[in-house]
Amino acid sequence: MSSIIDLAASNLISPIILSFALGLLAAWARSDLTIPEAVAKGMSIYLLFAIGFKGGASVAAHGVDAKLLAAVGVGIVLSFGLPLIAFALLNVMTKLTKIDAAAIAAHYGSISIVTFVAATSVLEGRGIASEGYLVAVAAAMEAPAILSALWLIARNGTSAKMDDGLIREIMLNGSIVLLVGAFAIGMITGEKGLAEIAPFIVSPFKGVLCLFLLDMGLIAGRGLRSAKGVVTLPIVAFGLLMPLIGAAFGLGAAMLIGLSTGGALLMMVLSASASYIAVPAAMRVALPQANPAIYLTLSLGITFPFNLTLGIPLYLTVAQIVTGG
Amino acid sequence: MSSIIDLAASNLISPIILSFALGLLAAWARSDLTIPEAVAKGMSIYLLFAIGFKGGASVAAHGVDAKLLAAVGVGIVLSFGLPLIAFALLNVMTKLTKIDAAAIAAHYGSISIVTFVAATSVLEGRGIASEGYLVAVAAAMEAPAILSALWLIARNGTSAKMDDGLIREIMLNGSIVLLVGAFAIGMITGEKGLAEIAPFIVSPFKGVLCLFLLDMGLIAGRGLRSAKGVVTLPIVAFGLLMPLIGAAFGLGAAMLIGLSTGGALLMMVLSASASYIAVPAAMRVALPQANPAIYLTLSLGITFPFNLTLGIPLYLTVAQIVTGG
Amino acid sequence: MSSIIDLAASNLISPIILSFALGLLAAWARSDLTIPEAVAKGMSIYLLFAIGFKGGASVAAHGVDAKLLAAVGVGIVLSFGLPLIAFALLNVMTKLTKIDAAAIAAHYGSISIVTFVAATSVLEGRGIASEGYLVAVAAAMEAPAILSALWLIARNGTSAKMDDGLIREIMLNGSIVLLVGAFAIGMITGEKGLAEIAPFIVSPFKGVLCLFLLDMGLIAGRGLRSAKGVVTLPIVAFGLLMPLIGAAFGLGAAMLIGLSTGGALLMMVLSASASYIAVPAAMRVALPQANPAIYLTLSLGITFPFNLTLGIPLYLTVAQIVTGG
Amino acid sequence: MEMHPAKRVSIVIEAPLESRLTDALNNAGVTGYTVMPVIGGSGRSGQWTRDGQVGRSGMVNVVCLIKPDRLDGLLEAAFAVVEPHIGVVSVTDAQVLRAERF
Amino acid sequence: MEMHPAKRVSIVIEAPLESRLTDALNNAGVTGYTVMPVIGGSGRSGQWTRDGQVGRSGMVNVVCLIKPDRLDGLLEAAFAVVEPHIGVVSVTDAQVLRAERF
Amino acid sequence: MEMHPAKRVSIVIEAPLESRLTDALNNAGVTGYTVMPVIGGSGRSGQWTRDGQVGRSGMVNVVCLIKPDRLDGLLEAAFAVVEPHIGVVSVTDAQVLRAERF
Ligand SMILES: Nc1ncnc2c1ncn2[C@@H]1O[C@H](COP(=O)(O)O)[C@@H](O)[C@H]1O
Ligand SMILES: Nc1ncnc2c1ncn2[C@@H]1O[C@H](COP(=O)(O)O)[C@@H](O)[C@H]1O
Ligand SMILES: Nc1ncnc2c1ncn2[C@@H]1O[C@H](COP(=O)(O)O)[C@@H](O)[C@H]1O
Ligand code: NA
Ligand code: NA
Ligand code: NA
Repeated sequence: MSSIIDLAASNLISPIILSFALGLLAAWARSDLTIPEAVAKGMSIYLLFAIGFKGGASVAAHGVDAKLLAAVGVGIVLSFGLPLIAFALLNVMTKLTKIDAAAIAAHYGSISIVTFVAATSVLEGRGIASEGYLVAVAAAMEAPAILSALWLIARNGTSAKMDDGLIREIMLNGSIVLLVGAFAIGMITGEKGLAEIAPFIVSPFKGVLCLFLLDMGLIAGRGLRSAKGVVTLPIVAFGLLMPLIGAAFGLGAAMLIGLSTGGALLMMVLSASASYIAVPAAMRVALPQANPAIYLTLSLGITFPFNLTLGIPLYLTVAQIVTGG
Repeated sequence: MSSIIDLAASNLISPIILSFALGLLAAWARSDLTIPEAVAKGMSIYLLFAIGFKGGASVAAHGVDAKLLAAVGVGIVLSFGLPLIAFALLNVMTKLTKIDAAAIAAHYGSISIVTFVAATSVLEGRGIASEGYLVAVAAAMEAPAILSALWLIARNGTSAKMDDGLIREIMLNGSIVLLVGAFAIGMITGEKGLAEIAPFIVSPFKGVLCLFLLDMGLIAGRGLRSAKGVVTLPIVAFGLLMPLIGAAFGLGAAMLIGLSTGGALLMMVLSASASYIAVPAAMRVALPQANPAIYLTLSLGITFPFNLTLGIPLYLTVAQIVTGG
Repeated sequence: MSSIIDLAASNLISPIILSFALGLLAAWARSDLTIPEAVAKGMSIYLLFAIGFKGGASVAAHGVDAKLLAAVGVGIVLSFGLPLIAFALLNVMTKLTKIDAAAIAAHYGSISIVTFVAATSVLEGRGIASEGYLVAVAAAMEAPAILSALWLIARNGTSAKMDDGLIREIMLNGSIVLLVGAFAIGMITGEKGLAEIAPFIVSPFKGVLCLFLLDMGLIAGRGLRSAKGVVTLPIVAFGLLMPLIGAAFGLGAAMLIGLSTGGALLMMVLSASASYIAVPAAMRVALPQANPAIYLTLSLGITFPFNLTLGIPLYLTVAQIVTGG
Repeated sequence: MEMHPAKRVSIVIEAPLESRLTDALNNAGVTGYTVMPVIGGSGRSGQWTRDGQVGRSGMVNVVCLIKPDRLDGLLEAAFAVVEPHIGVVSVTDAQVLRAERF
Repeated sequence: MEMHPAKRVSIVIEAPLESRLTDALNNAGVTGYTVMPVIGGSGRSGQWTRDGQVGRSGMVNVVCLIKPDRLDGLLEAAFAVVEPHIGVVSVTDAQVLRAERF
Repeated sequence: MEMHPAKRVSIVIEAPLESRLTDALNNAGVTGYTVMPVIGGSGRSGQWTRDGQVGRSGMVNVVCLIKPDRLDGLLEAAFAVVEPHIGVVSVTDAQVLRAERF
């Protein structure tokens, strides 16, 4: 127990977490600090490219593991399955409409790449290895949850606005394409390619992550402030409970395919985290009646900070105990 | 004397100064070279975060000096006091209205963080140490000058548009929040935190500063070109004299609290430099009748280049003589 | 022959080329991946500044070569001359109007700085030296081609919209000013200046180039898709033949002034590549009747990828044989 | 100069729907449109601003100049896209040069 | 489709005053507005452009669609903010869909 | 509040021509204009979008409020610049506050 607290404490005083806290604080104090939209998008492109490339280069270095396919398959199953659990939970715990519940559920089956990145840098800081191909699993888990949520809606009698355009948009979403593409480039060019561009994608990575999390803190903080009336206590409780349930399933999946300690942590984080980029955009098209203030606040204002601060240390401790790492 | 000239010459042929000169030249030749607004804002966020963090980490490394509070206090007094001197001087030297004079005075009590950064990198280049907490002094000096100027206006019978919103905006201005926040993060995470993100905030710092100064040169140059009619010779004289007066007060303050040679230079630079971000925006709200062409041209087109090229070497020589450093 | 194939293959699996391919693919699959305009412009400013500065510093290190002036002179002649050849070729090979032909011709006399940069990094990867002043030649070759094309139009009886404003805009184009300015700064501050900002302009350079080429791939891919009807087979053939002709002339020029193997490659690349920034903008002003879909698709969608993938290895092999390097 | 009457239709809509809207406009026989950025706003669904966006998609303003007799067709096509979503449609009388283009 | 008459008010104002203006509009009972970016302009106070801004705050364009009978209230509220500042206010007749929103 | 009739002229034109257009407007005695960004569009010369631009120059929207009796002069000046280029000119009736400015 004390090791969790130690871990959480040392996690909390990292520049990354403190940058997020600074953003929250600045938003709460209504400072006019903002990061231009183009710069925020530029940083997220950088992070996706770097994390994808490094994952691919690591796969190239360690050989294509037989587990890669298993992990991707399990990830897809989780992404389809977790929304069903989230939906059931929301119906029990809250008074939200079916449509709002389904929209939220989609977010929890999908993933937050920044939470994944933060977990990776905790692992690096502790010198714990992990499977490079989990980046591919992350990409594979982005989209299925959306289809799952739309199916829930259809089953409940309301029709969502599904069309071919939407499916293509979801599957070829910019962030999926960039992550998978950079992963492929990393795999093809391997360690040699990585060495060429490491001064760009490795050395300054953590610093960029700080500024990006500052921006996320600003947005989460502003969202929380303006969503006060909308997000009730039971909804908040869901936002703290669901990541734990997701992490448990992620851990089970990791054991099933025999991932390392680091890999188990990342699988837990993928399952525990909620999307705040791809899914919200898809929901605005497919489920326009769902209230974006609820799902964005939950995913970005509750679950994201929870995972970032307490979740990751907790999951790591559990993963270490269970995998004996 | 020859040492000042040497210093000035070696200062003038640094990439930083030459980048500024390139911007001035390009603007003067009416080239269409521009840096997108979002990129310029992104660079200024980077510079503030980096300078704040490094200051905080340096304080963490050297222990919280008893002089920290004294320096902040003296900085606040200077920021309140220098506008009174500037205002008196402008009334004697120029024919500007009270409102224009007060608006200009506010700029000279506040500070230019880029001038501060340029002075820091001159110190680094010469291996001269300075107190890390001067970053906090810089933040503390941004706002008081604005209140001082508004008081001058009220005393002169014109009423400025002061409201609670404005005071909050001034104090929680994005650049103050970022500078203070990054300073706090640097203090909390210390040398360890700095080591983690040094490849982002330390190594490429000077290069980013070059591009930022290129942009400042472009803006200063375009401003000078379009302000030809407005800025008379006595106004220009003020823009060259006032930094010298400010620097003298800064030196006095530094001696009073016993700063090192490097610290004395930075205190002189803070006092000598004029704001071109926080104060202009506040003036547009509080003193809309004041002419922005005058105060922006003075601060960005006259005083900033003067400090950057001749001021810093001059102040450093004086600081070395007086502190015996 | 097999060495060309080896070289081409090893060139093709570099992160730079694969990033371009990823962009093409994403555009072809109609992914919504985009790089914000401000970020793309920011990266191009970075690349121009870095390449200019490094060229200047290299000239400072090796002394100002007597050949510098000769090379610049020859570059200007090539930039004036190549459009005449391109124009004649287009009239023979295609059914384009004189105006479209002249507009395309202007692009081929001018240069693509990213192709130049890519060639530089191939040279670096192989440890082959080149003359730093070729950056100045690149800058000198940007504009003359435009005048050449306008002369062609005037001779053919149509009047182009030429005015003093346009000539100044062309000569003081942002990218020329930045390239020449950074070159000058590099020359003045030399190796010492380079050392100061190398962590910004040298180490991360290749990584930035990857993201920039990703963007170029996206734009080229989208252009190709929407230009299907406009760009006929003979036009495509021109887009593949003209770079070979240009490269031949470039090689001749390099031999004439006695450039090194690396220098010869760069001279070939400058002659073989086609502009896609300065010239298109000038054409919209001077030859508004010319169809931008044709010249942009040719330059960005045909010639640029050809040079990037097959051209550079081919030219390098030829340069090595001819110069005995 | 000779001017021709036209209608200027302005549609403020969420960015993820932009391509659906412009497809609908094209299908309704519109010959052109201009897309302009929006940096913030307020309405029944609350206040928002574009700065530092992650996860919020923002809005765009699609402006379309058309011959008056085509207005109804355009509005019906646009409304089918906009109706279930947040967003605002307004129409202004205008005059255009070069009528042959519309 | 059924359209309802409305007024389209466009206010070009310095960016630091945006929140003061929108607060005033909200207090005047406006139900919504859209903020659009401005990249440059020219007027009695000279010419300016937004590129590479440091220290110059730029302007924004706040656009508001309202029921015609609310125009006077809105203009008075807006004018109180705009009056001492540089900026331009213009009003156009418009038609809107979904009148219940305004 | 007292309003004064005015014309609102909106000119969508390629960015490289912006300064030529605003020079022409100034020469035609215009007292001010506002430049607004355009992020994409479609017309006879095809569809385009501003994102990730390299080599494509994009368009801008120059908006000008003027006294009605100056409309013809302005349109002639603008048309001379716009005519050989792609772009669209539209005019709307408007009302302005502070007429002394126009
Ligand atoms: N009365 C209005 N005038 C101008 N824009 C509006 C108005 N109402 C709504 N909008 C815009 O439409 C968006 C969505 O409005 P709503 O659907 O009411 O939430 C807002 O964020 C504004 O950008
Ligand atoms: N006649 C006009 N038409 C359109 N915009 C104008 C006009 N006059 C002024 N503006 C805009 O309002 C800003 C301030 O104008 P002014 O208060 O006259 O300096 C200018 O920078 C323009 O963006
Ligand atoms: N009917 C229209 N309504 C609004 N904007 C238009 C229209 N037609 C053209 N445009 C704009 O003007 C640009 C050039 O049009 P064009 O000259 O027809 O290619 C387009 O890209 C649009 O931004
Ligand atoms: Na998840
Ligand atoms: Na000062
Ligand atoms: Na060429």
